[in-house]
Amino acid sequence: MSHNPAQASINTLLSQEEKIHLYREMVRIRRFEERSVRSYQQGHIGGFCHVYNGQEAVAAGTISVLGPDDHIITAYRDHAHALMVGMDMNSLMAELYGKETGCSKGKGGSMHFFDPSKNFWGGHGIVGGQTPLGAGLAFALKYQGKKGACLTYLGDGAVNQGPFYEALNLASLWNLPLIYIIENNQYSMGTSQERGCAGDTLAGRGSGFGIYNEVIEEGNDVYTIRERTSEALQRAYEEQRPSILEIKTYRYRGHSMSDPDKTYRSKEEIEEYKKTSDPIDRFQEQLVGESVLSVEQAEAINKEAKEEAERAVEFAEQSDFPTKEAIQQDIFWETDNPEQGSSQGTFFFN
Amino acid sequence: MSHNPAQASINTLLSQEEKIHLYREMVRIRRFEERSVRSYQQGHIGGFCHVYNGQEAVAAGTISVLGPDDHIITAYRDHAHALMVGMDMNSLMAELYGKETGCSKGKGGSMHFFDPSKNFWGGHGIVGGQTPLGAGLAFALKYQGKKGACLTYLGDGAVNQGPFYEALNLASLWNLPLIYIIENNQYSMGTSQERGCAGDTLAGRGSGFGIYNEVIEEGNDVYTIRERTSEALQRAYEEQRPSILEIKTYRYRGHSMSDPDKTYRSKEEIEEYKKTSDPIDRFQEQLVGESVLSVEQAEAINKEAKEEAERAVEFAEQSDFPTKEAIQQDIFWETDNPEQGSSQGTFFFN
Amino acid sequence: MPEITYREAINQAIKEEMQRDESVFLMGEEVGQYHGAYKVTQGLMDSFGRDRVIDTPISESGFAGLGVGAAMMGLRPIVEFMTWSFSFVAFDQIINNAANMRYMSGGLINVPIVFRGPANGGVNVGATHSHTPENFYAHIPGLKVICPANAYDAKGLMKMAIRDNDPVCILENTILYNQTAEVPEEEYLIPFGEADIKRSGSDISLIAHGRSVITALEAADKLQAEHNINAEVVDLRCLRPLDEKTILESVKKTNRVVYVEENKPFCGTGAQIACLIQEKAFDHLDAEIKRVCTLDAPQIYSMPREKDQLPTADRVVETALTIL
Amino acid sequence: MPEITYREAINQAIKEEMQRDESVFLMGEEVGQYHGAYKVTQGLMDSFGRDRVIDTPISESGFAGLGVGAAMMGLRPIVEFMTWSFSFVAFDQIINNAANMRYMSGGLINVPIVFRGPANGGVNVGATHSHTPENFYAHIPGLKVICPANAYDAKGLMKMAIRDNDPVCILENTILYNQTAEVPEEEYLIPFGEADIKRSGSDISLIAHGRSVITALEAADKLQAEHNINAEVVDLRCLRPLDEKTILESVKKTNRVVYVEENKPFCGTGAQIACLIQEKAFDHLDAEIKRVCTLDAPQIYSMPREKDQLPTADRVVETALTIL
Ligand SMILES: Cc1ncc(C[n+]2csc(CCOP(=O)(O)OP(=O)(O)O)c2C)c(N)n1
Ligand SMILES: Cc1ncc(C[n+]2csc(CCOP(=O)(O)OP(=O)(O)O)c2C)c(N)n1
Ligand SMILES: [Mg+2]
Ligand SMILES: [Mg+2]
Repeated sequence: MSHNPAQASINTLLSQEEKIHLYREMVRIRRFEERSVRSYQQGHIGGFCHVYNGQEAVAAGTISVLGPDDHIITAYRDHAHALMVGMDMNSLMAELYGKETGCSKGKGGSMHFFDPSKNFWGGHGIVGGQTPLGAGLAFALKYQGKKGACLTYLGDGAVNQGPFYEALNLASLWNLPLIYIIENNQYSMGTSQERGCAGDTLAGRGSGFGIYNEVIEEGNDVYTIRERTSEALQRAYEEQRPSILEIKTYRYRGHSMSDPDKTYRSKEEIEEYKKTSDPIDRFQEQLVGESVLSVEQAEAINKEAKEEAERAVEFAEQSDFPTKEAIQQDIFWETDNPEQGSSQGTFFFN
Repeated sequence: MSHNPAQASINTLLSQEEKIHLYREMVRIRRFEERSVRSYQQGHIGGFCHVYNGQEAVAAGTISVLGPDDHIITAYRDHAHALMVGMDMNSLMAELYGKETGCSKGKGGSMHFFDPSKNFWGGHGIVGGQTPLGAGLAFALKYQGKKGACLTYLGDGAVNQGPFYEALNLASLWNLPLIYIIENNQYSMGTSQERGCAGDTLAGRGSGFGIYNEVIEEGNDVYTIRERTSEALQRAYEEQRPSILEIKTYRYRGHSMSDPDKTYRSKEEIEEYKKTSDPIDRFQEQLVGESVLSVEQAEAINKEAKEEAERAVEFAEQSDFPTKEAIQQDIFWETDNPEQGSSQGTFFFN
Repeated sequence: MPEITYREAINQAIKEEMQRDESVFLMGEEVGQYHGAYKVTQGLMDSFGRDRVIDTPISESGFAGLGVGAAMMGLRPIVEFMTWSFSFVAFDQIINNAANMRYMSGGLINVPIVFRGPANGGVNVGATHSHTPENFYAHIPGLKVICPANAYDAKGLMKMAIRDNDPVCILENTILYNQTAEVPEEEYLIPFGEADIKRSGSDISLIAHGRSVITALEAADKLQAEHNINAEVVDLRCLRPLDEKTILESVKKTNRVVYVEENKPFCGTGAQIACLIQEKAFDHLDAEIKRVCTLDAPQIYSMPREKDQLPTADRVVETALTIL
Repeated sequence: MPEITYREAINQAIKEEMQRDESVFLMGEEVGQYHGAYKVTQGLMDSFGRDRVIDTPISESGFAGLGVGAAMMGLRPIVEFMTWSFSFVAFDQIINNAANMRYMSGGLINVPIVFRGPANGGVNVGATHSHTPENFYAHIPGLKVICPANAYDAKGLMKMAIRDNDPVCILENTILYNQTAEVPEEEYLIPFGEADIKRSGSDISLIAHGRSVITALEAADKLQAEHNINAEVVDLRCLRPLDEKTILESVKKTNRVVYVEENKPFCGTGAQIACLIQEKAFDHLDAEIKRVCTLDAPQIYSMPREKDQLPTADRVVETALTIL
């Protein structure tokens, strides 16, 4: 009750610059998404595009406490995570535009951002499909005797995919340094938690596997998320034990750009959340209250982020689409590196 | 502690004949399996054959309390369940022999016994694959407004298959009259529960889904199993709520006939269990103690069961193998009932 | 005759069959309150209530299997996969439970279930979401596999499927959902295993299934207009059961074949049809059978490149010309 | 050269590669303490310890996916499926994660994983346990698919697979596990995509993969002895990459082809090979290409009938005679 997450050492140890940096990251996510939405509506972006507006505290809070040996993997709502690990807006926007300068050369699209050099293992389109992969990343860390952990994100709908439970059992049995972050934005497409998920909490589904789990109600508070994530990291580093953190959050826009968002919740519900619980507003107020940030600075940061997103759009627009030849590249390592391979024969058919 | 399951009304309401009948069923299971083992060793039975010796109280206890509207489905260790629902030994043995007089016309084999007319929906070879099917049977009962419930059996290894959790969520969410019976015989092939399953109990994996669950330690006591199963049935009938019963039991023989059973447990462990905890011995003692059964009667029952199994072998031996034409029958309802179908064209290719 | 969309045609088929038979119910992600991810099931929950139009969690293996169990007991579930790509997490349930059940029970059980949903590329959703697994499912004895190419076929085949006593997989197409066709107001059914000559011709047979039929028709028009070649377009409609007769008759008439499909090449549907034709009409072929498939790569996201990856009318024309 | 079994050959291959490279580890149900359901991994846990030979729960989707994740980080997992039939519960992980990962990441990631285990009928285990999904996996661009027919090939190809930087599926055969062949003591590797002429001949090409190569060889002997026909037997060994050159050369020599395989017919591997041959060697074919597959039905349990359902040498001979 009287516990104040802002006073947790992981947060008090932040310098003024670091706090502003964190705020800026959240703003950059929001502005990137807004710009993506616009480009989508203008027809420059195709397919499924799932934006993150409203959930910024989750990616920002969890990823900001990671060290160089930690890894992350997430689902298709992956723009924020990509930005948080430090990927360039240009390469992300270009990916949305399907350009060869995109982070995945225009082959993956919105749902499939990757940057292994930043320990970011994607962006995955099949609901729940990434949950065993995350266990594998954690396994590799352990196998190689490294200290890190792996954060594996999934949604409140994804908890109903069977492979998640197989992964939970493996993680617990083999003591993997793995943290499942359930981003509970309360809806799985048009299905509320109540209509889709039996049981009290989603985190609680780990209990039967002996996995530490907790619900973070204050999912719009970046300080709280940082504190609880760093505790889970300690559990991973020191005890080699997995955790599940269910973080309560909310998404402002439809499930994807093609969701008319008319059947399953009210406009009022959305507006209410925005007004009372917006994570960026909240952090801004905290920082202003701490005298770390002024309102003017905040505005400037917002403006810069908008401009950055705008430049990313220009970059994307000016980039080329992949060539026709590229359609059959990046499939086999061996056909991409013929001089190092030994196979003969036909790899591709028609 | 002082609770005596033999005194539960579901058990006291049994007539002397019914108790003897129940004992006879357990003995018939044991004798059938022993005879199957012999035929397998003689090379008359092929493929995988998983016998039930040691687990008799589970099938006997759970199935003996079912009413006419209840249904069951199980995995590949299905001989006992088939006998308990009243299938003819002849048709089972003939199935093991791959004969056209077998319950599945020699097409299914040991793992795939069926008798829908007795509400027995099989025998399923893919571990855990039957768990959503069982939910479907329960769903159908509910959809049709029937009173019954569905017992769905799985092993202690099967609890690690993802589809089970998907089914648990659906069962809880939709209030299905479904009872999962985890036959915890302590090993999944060569893997002990400890090496394969994280968490305290297997039943407890239902907690996260809000499903009532309990462990029945006295899994060799048919009275206990009957009492607890009938409680779960009430929960299904009256509250339309699913349950999980984890029943502790033990198998005497290798996982299947092809398991040399040398690497994962000791001969002593097996002998100890047989000596101290055999479910048939235990029930026999109880009935002798109750003066319901004499040792001579018990011997006679055993002898009869042996003879019955012997006759089943004769029946199987004298039966014919399916014809070559039968290979392409029983695939599509429509090709089996051409006069009632409307499709044209080729159904089978070469 | 009223013109309705492919989407409406399927909606009508489901609605009519649900009215006809209480044992029919619909189940899948977002099929009810949300009206379907692609609005195919619009209004059905309002008409039939939550007991018969059932929103599921994201548990394809769970609800596909639940559907099979319900079908074993005589219900007639229509299971929607939001896309067939997601059927891969339920693959075992479809194959080992839906398809094998009748056989393993020696014919004691039948499984009257319909699995349906779209399976196509062309909408920039990348490799994980663009699978066209009709070849996988048609490979499995025990499954019937249907790929309607227009609204008329979609309605008649869907109604047939719901009444069918065997498991039926219907692979639709999100790009076709908005296409319209004339569809009679009176009830009609289309029997399985009857291919449809969508364009009669004499010089070459363009055989196809699903949306590629449209591509083939476009190519046929170009062949006519630009090369004075009269192509016949055969729409298989069903892969299993398969209308070999119509295929072979067409080949015997034209002596030349291009198979057009969205399947990828290796062991794709076109390979099977080519194999069949060369076996059963060897002496009638004046040239090798060619295929125009999706280029052999995971589906690319990039918008213009995905168009190139998919079969195009131009590619069909070019290919046809190589054997004319 | 010592004669060793196919089982020992695989065991040696894994052992040698694990000795060579610490990043190689083995994972699967009962692979360790139990020594493998078919004893293929006998002794490996003793040699390499529990950290590198890992017994898993029955969670194919979980551990296949875990393996892919570990491979993304540069480890080289060998994932055993107790049988490939059980890979269907992990289908999505193999296709969307192992096979698509490189593409979706624009080439940033590669997935050096081996999935292996037996895939065959003939042991009376019924429909659920007798799948031969090589056609499914070879359909997927991004996967390499290998079906060794004898101990020599099994060892050389397995070692190659473990060193390969792409996901490789190796489909073994429980009936072959006890077959012996001469295998050199010195290290050797067999490159992928090289078919092997297991018997040279001039009258007809019997092309096959997996255990059907043995059936084809038997048939060739019968054709020679009883009909004075000199058949060539081509063992593909790899389905992807595929040795088209050897196939086409054989066809150009013999002008007649029977494909022999355990796959079921519709969109099976033989359909693909037949399609390819008719396309690329049309003028060299003197007769239609025929296939001898497993009879198109779910696998039957009954012992004598399963023998009939599988391809037999007699069926190959009969079929060959129809086109000679
Ligand atoms: C196996 C599978 N089934 C269905 C889908 C379609 N789908 C994509 S996202 C989604 C909802 C997921 O909701 P949630 O897990 O809560 O994540 P959120 O979108 O809220 O971030 C669905 C049904 C899919 N991609 N994969
Ligand atoms: C999906 C799948 N994986 C593996 C197998 C092989 N297999 C058959 S039974 C079995 C062990 C199951 O143990 P358990 O669930 O405890 O049941 P029990 O045999 O003890 O009755 C295994 C690994 C299978 N049939 N299906
Ligand atoms: Mg959500
Ligand atoms: Mg067990």
